Amino acid sequence: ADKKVVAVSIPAADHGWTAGIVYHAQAAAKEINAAFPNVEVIVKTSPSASAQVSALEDLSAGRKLDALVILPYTSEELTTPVKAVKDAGTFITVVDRGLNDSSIQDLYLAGDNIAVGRNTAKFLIDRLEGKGNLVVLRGIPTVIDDERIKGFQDAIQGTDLKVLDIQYANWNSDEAFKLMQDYLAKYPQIDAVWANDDDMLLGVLEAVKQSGRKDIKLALGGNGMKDIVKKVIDGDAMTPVETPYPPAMIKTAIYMTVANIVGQAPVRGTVKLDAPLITQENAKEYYFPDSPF
Amino acid sequence: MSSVLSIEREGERVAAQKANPLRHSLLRAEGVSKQYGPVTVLSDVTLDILPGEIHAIIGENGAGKSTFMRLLSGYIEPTAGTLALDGEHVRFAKPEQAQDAGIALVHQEILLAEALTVAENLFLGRELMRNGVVDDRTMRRLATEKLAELGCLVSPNALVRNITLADRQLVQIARALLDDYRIVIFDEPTAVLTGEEVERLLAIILQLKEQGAAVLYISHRLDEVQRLADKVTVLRDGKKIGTYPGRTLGQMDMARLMVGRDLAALYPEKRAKAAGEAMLTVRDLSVPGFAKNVSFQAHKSEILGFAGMIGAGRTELFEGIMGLRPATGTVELEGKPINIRSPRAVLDAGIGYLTEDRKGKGLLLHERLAPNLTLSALTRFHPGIFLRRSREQDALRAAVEQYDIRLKSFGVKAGQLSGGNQQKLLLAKVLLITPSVVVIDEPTRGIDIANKAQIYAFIQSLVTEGKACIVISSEMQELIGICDRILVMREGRLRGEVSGDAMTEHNVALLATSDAAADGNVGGRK
Amino acid sequence: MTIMASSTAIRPEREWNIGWTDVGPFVALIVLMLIGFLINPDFLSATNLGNVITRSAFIAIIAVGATFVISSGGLDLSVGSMAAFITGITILFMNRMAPEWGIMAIPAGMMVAIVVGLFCGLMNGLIVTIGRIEPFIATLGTMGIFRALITYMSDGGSIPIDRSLRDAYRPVYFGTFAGIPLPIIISVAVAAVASFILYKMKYGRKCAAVGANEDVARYSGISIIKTRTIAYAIQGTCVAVAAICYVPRLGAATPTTGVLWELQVITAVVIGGTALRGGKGHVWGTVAGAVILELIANLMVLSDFVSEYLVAGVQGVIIIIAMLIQRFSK
Amino acid sequence: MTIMASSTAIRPEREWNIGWTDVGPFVALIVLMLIGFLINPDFLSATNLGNVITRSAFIAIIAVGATFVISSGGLDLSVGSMAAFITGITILFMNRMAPEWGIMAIPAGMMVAIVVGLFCGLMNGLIVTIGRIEPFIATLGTMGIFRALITYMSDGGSIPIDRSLRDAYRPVYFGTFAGIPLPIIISVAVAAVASFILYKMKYGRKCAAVGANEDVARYSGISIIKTRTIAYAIQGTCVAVAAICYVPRLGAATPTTGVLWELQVITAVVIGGTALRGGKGHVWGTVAGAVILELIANLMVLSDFVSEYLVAGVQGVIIIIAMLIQRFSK
Ligand SMILES: Nc1ncnc2c1ncn2[C@@H]1O[C@H](COP(=O)(O)OP(=O)(O)OP(=O)(O)O)[C@@H](O)[C@H]1O
Ligand SMILES: Nc1ncnc2c1ncn2[C@@H]1O[C@H](COP(=O)(O)OP(=O)(O)OP(=O)(O)O)[C@@H](O)[C@H]1O
Ligand SMILES: O[C@@H]1[C@@H](O)[C@H](O)OC[C@H]1O
Ligand SMILES: [Mg+2]
Ligand SMILES: [Mg+2]
Repeated sequence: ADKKVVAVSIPAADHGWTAGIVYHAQAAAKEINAAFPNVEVIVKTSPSASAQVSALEDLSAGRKLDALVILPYTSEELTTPVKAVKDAGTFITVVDRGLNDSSIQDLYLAGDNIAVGRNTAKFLIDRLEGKGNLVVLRGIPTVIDDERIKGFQDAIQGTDLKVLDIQYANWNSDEAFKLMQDYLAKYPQIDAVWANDDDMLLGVLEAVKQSGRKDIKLALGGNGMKDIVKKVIDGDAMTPVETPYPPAMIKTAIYMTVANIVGQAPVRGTVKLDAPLITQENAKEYYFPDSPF
Repeated sequence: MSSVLSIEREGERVAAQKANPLRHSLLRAEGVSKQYGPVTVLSDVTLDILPGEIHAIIGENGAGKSTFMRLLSGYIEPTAGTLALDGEHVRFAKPEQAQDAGIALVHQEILLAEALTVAENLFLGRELMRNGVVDDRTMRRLATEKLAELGCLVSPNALVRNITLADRQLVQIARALLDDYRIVIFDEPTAVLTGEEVERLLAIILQLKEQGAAVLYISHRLDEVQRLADKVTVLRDGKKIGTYPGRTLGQMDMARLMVGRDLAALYPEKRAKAAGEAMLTVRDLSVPGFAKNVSFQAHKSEILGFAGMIGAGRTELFEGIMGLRPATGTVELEGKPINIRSPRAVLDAGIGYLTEDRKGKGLLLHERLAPNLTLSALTRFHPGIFLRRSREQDALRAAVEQYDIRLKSFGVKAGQLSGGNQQKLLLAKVLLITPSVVVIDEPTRGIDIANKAQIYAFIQSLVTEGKACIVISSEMQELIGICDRILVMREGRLRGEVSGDAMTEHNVALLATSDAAADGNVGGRK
Repeated sequence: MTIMASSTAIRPEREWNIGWTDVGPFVALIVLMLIGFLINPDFLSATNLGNVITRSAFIAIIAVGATFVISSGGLDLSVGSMAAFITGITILFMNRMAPEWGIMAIPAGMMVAIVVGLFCGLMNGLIVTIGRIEPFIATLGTMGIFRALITYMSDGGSIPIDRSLRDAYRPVYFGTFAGIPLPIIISVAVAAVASFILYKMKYGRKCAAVGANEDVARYSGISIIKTRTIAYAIQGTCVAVAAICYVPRLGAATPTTGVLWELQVITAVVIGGTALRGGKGHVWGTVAGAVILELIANLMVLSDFVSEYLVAGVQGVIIIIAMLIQRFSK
Repeated sequence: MTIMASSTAIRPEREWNIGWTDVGPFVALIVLMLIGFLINPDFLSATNLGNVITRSAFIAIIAVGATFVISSGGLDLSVGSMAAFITGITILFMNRMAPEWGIMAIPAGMMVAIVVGLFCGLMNGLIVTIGRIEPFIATLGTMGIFRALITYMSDGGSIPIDRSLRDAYRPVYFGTFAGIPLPIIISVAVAAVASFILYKMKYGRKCAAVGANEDVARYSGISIIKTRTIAYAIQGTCVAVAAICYVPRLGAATPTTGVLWELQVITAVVIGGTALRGGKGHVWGTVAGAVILELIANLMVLSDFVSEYLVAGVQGVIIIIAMLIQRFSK
């Protein structure tokens, strides 16, 4: 019988989190291809939005796709091309960064970026008792980044927490290191730092450590990187909490999609992964030492 | 014609004598040929080079002289034939191998790295070391000394980019004199030199001969050949015509052998001067750093000479007029002022300038001939916005005919033409804009005698057509031979004017060098 | 005036001197296609080839402009972010006008794109020529500026095109004419015009002369400043044309639009046979170069041999091998 | 037949030709510092300047290598990804050896880094010289290859250095000697050695000659292939040195390590006064160029004028203005 083809289109490993995506997608493909002889999962990475559009064309030009699992590089640019695939009768699963037109997707699985920002902010308000000086590092200009920042800013509205500065560090630890050094030079009193991604947090921590400054009480990140979760488990004073945003969500999405195709288990709708605070109590549940992320 | 033949016969006699040489040959070329694709540039040339002898190679532009020299010194390999050094068969795959064998070549083209200093260029590839470190101090000192011997006073620290053509040539010559080579080849060493520098070089060459070295000497200045050469070999169309004892040949004999027939007089007869009205009027022209307050007029149907020593600022003066350098002052053509800020406007107004640096500023060496020909006349030549290729080809054919440009194929690139033919192409290029004033900077640099006569006759015909022609030259005889009037510059200023019977080398030299005669006219009229 | 008869017959110039530099890129193209077919027969399917060539259109169009800049001795690193900036402005303009002008906002927006592109190119050109700044640095600077502007305009997010315009605009990328996708037609047209300018018009001569030897050009009365500035203006216009085709494909401008296009563009030009240090430009070679780059990427997607992590490496290897083949088959 | 006497006066020429190209970058540096001080007095604090100069060390060290490559007429786009690759290999090696060799794994790993760097540079050099591929394309290719290798080695994630080595290695970045941060000392040492090679050794002459005029170099018996290959090997070694200093800074190699460094490196070299088309290299200018770049970024953060969105744009503007000042104050 004909094999069912499931294509997985994701961004290339351009930073830690997307590397996690690639890792989990490939793992899922391997497992499923071994377990289901009549299913073929193909994983393709793309280094840019336009490359991803091209990849979609290439994947669907050669063969009929039964399902597409896609983590769109950017929302706007991928909407129309994904719709074209959909129109050819393909089951569409969208992961993380959404499309502009939600009617295209059959299944949507994502983290809650607003919550990532909001929950972190709430923790800070709590710990700092509603007042203090903050500096923020943001990622690559994208919707995701926007949402996290928005969730954060909305939450601190009305408190005496003051964001001294907010700049891009492109989800890159090196740039974050430099930026944090400069923040430290610029502001004599910083109570807490928030980097909206753990890659950046690594750079921040290094800079804080080097400066030997004692005013920084908290340095928080987000994304559930294993090294950071480990810190939470170990009861690190500067980074006592974390928010999850597990790249393993791609694996979940692939499995659900395959289940729909071969298992005749209809799965449609939206799955929103919570972004609860990871604290020392529950951190073990979020700790996967063998994952690359 | 008969005289040519008799001389040719004498050449055979010399060759016969040499078949049984007393002195053994240092380097022998045996039946060498060079082909580029289907084009034969040199065919079956056999030549013996003896130590302690100055051997001149003469021939028309494109005869294959430079090709032959490059072949002897390892820059190219022959397609047929062999070389023997001290009787032993040798093959030079690289210039270094020839150098190691004691053969140095001073190229016709200037081959220096402009971004490096004089001293760095001089010692390039054979730097002196001291304690494992390049010994710049000693190299600078030696460079200064070696150049001073040649009468060149540039600083060893000057960037080659900033020194004059003549100085560059001297630097290049100095390179070949740094070591004791057994064979030193000079390909047109004096083309850009004047006066004392030439004398000094000739003295040095005689000294090399005294020391037992063999010298190969190429020049279109037949007087130099006559003074120096023990033997003269004539090439024509890539073939050897013969080898002759130097002192038996007069200059006209050499010219005949090169060309293969009798030549008319070198300089055209001077016309009775029909002094036309002023064509070009230059007032108070200054080029910062080079020329100060120069004013002069050139008239219709006049050949106006510009004399001066190297560095007098003539080239820069005219580059200023042409809009190629920042300059102040006014320039009028037939009473109409010209915008000298834009080279295009000056060309369009009708002033053409033929640069002295044809390889660096005149021609695109990697481009074919037709695009080179029409480059400064694009608008005139291709009215509208499109190129007219067939017109261009026709023009090329016409130019090749009119200026007697020697080439083997219309498909060659400009850089593949011999030096003299490049100059003719450049001349054709400048005249394509149909200028009413033509400025020619060093019109016959590196040009053989027959071509010289052609160029002079050509300049003559330009003024007969009613143009004004300005000739900048470092060869005083040439100026005296063709000009109606000569202006002399020194240190950036006009120092005087000579014309009529007063146009003597003595008078010009006086104005060019001495303060005594400064700011006066020597026997000329104003 | 000639006093000598010219003796031997001179070989005529062949009308068409086709050297390896002209054919090389096309040979490489064909070899790649063969390899592609061996790897996956679907490769040569009309749909796939159509897709690949269509999508190489952006880079091809921009690279045609770059052929002018590079041939005249310049370089432009800003093309990618300029494309993003133009796309952004164009969409903003169209969206603004859509309520009043309806569909007519599209052609009007296209005009705006062209004008903005021309202007951006002009800016680059003037900084390089009048400002006499090394092109690499000057356009690295404007690259940052355009990128910042698009980030600012989009507030870090994205500028999507109005839904009401989407369908009317779609055919510019997705439409076909006589069965051929429009972007292909547009890029062939751009290349045709460019090769006309470069080989049949005076300006082309000037461009090559300026790139080959500035002094000779100056002494021939060619204005270096004008010639090179025009080359940058042409580049800007080409970027605008590419941006116009690009809008319907992705439907939005974002701060990451066009990132790293400059490298692809320069690579296409060089693969196409134009020397990076200036001189003669090879327009059709450039187009072939752009297609080659897309083909390599397409091959990567269609083949299943290569680990996703190694794709960039295999692309690098293929590019180097392709250039080696070009060199040594001379 | 010329009879003129030459009487040219000796043009006095200063023994040392210090031109604007030599001083320019340093003047720009000082002007920037003054501006910085006006904007924010903290700018001149020892900590801040120390941080900035230390940070510029990587780019400076790599750019010193690039000075060789560019001066010899080449270009190397692969330095950033080569740095990532070397960092990855070095960490893997150290981690592997740490259990057996303990702390000694660190110097051994450093040796490995140097050897790998030398080898990578050699590869680049040979592809460019023996393969006769335009350097831009060749190193774009190897850039992809190195990037793919590090991505593959790290499984797309990161390769962290073993905890047991971390503290012993840390001082290489964070340590000081006589109060001066080690990376600064290392980069000054690298620049000193480089300027010795470039200005005091035969090889330096060859390098400049090859970059200034290949024909002249060849006719002077200088091997273009050897000279340029060595330049790339030096570049590789410098990248290795930079990688060695880099490891302790963040303790890991990732697929994004060194992304876009190549642009910064080339910019530093050009700002420093070395022409992109080859010729004389300016080692100390390059170092100043690297510091200038880092200073500009630092200024952006320390000042409060610029919207986060526009930072890249303002940097571009500053670079262009700095170059304009250099040009027109000549
Ligand atoms: N690489 C080449 N390809 C084709 N033809 C060439 C090449 N090099 C030289 N020629 C041709 O060979 C002929 C001889 O040139 P060569 O430079 O040896 O002449 P020459 O005697 O030195 O002339 P001149 O006195 O003008 O310097 C010329 O017709 C020239 O065009
Ligand atoms: N780029 C430069 N920088 C500094 N000095 C220069 C430069 N070029 C030329 N000079 C000097 O300017 C003076 C004028 O030189 P120029 O070449 O104009 O003389 P000329 O009369 O044309 O002589 P020639 O017979 O060589 O053509 C000389 O002293 C020369 O050394
Ligand atoms: O790529 C993004 C990642 O870096 C961020 O941290 O989480 C969401 C992802 O889309
Ligand atoms: Mg010659
Ligand atoms: Mg002169």
